[in-house]
Amino acid sequence: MIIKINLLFFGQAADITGKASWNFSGITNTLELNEKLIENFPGLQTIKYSIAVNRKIVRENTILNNEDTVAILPPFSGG
Amino acid sequence: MIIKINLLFFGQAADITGKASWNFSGITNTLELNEKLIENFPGLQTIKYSIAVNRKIVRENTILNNEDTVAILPPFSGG
Amino acid sequence: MIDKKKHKVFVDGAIGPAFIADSIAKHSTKKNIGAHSIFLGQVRNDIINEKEVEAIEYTAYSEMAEEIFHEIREAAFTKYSLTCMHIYHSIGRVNAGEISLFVFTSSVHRKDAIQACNEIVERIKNEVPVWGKEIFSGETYQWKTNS
Amino acid sequence: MIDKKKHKVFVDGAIGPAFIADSIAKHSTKKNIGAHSIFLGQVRNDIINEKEVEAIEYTAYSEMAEEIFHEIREAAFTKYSLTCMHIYHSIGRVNAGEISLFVFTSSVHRKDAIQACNEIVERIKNEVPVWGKEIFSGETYQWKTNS
Repeated sequence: MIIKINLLFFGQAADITGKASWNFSGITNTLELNEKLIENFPGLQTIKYSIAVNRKIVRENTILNNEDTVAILPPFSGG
Repeated sequence: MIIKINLLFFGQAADITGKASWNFSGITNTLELNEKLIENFPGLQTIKYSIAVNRKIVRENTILNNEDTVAILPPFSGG
Repeated sequence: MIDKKKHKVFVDGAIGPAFIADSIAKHSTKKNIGAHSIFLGQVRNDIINEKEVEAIEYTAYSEMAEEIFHEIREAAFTKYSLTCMHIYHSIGRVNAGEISLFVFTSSVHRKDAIQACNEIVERIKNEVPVWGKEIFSGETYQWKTNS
Repeated sequence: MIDKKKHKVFVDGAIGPAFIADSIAKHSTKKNIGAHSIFLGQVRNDIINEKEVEAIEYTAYSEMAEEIFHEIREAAFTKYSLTCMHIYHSIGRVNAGEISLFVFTSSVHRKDAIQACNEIVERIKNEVPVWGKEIFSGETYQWKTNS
């Protein structure tokens, strides 16, 4: 089965990709996802960002499941 | 010359002495003043207080000059 | 007499002084409160490369932000003896001079309210997925970074 | 753009939420401010020996208090990078649930406002000659002690 994830881009990451959300298939973990992302949007290499899987930030490579929501989060600047 | 000082009582000290202010003569330092005060108002022994000479708290025996203002200050409880 | 009811954190646009006054006034019926600590974040008109910040436009990953606000809230109630806690954060445009963050803690003795308020502000700045876009006069912008 | 002008600290009776809102609103023209820290002291209806505190009646040694407030103010402006500082303290009767102390600091970055506010509150509690008389229902009273 080919898994499908829902990608969300915020802040500067949304500016760089030109998108707020995207569907992505054929990857199995966050490391692969990151490689694909940079392939598609080289501009992402110029910024720092964290990755959240289902609203939790993941620091290490994480297995992705079908219908997971993955968010690309540049450094926060609320308050 | 017999010096004359202006005494001020605040908070519980004013309750005990029944006065907000008093003139006092014939003493030369704060130690003497304190002895006289307790002689006149034994109830003052039941509370803690600081002594301010001309609006500065004095911790040690302090010479008094004519027309000095001396305040009897129970523990503060502002705020 | 602990008020732990959840409320919406995000509000549209600036947080007005009247809203803050109203929040304060509501606490006069809670007569066991001895201390309130309030933090307000105000948008600065920083000059960056000779251009002045006119406003900040806030966006958030709302679903995740609400979860983190909830965590911050629960942790503060566990760690400190609080009577009430309220957090409000602006979404959308907030002009320079206006308020975008309002953190309000109340307790019987002052140390709890003060320490909780400080800790909540630090956590919000570091952990909540909110982004501020600094809008310059003339429609250009840059993404804000927290210090 | 530092506002160091002195104002009267003591106000008659309780400090109302509208007064606080007005103070906050006045700072919207100071667009270099990034953070406000506010402390509010509220009168508690403590139960002491089965009697409830209805109000606190504050008296002060005003001439000395004003000197100490001035010292506290100068020390905070020296130690911290503040844009504004305001201190208000009630004199006279303040009912349980009402506010008797309002400390308000503002700065470019939050640490200065927060630390200054905390320090000012501690100094006021410890160093300013003000006394609170806790008035019980039924006209009896006792002198408050700060913890």
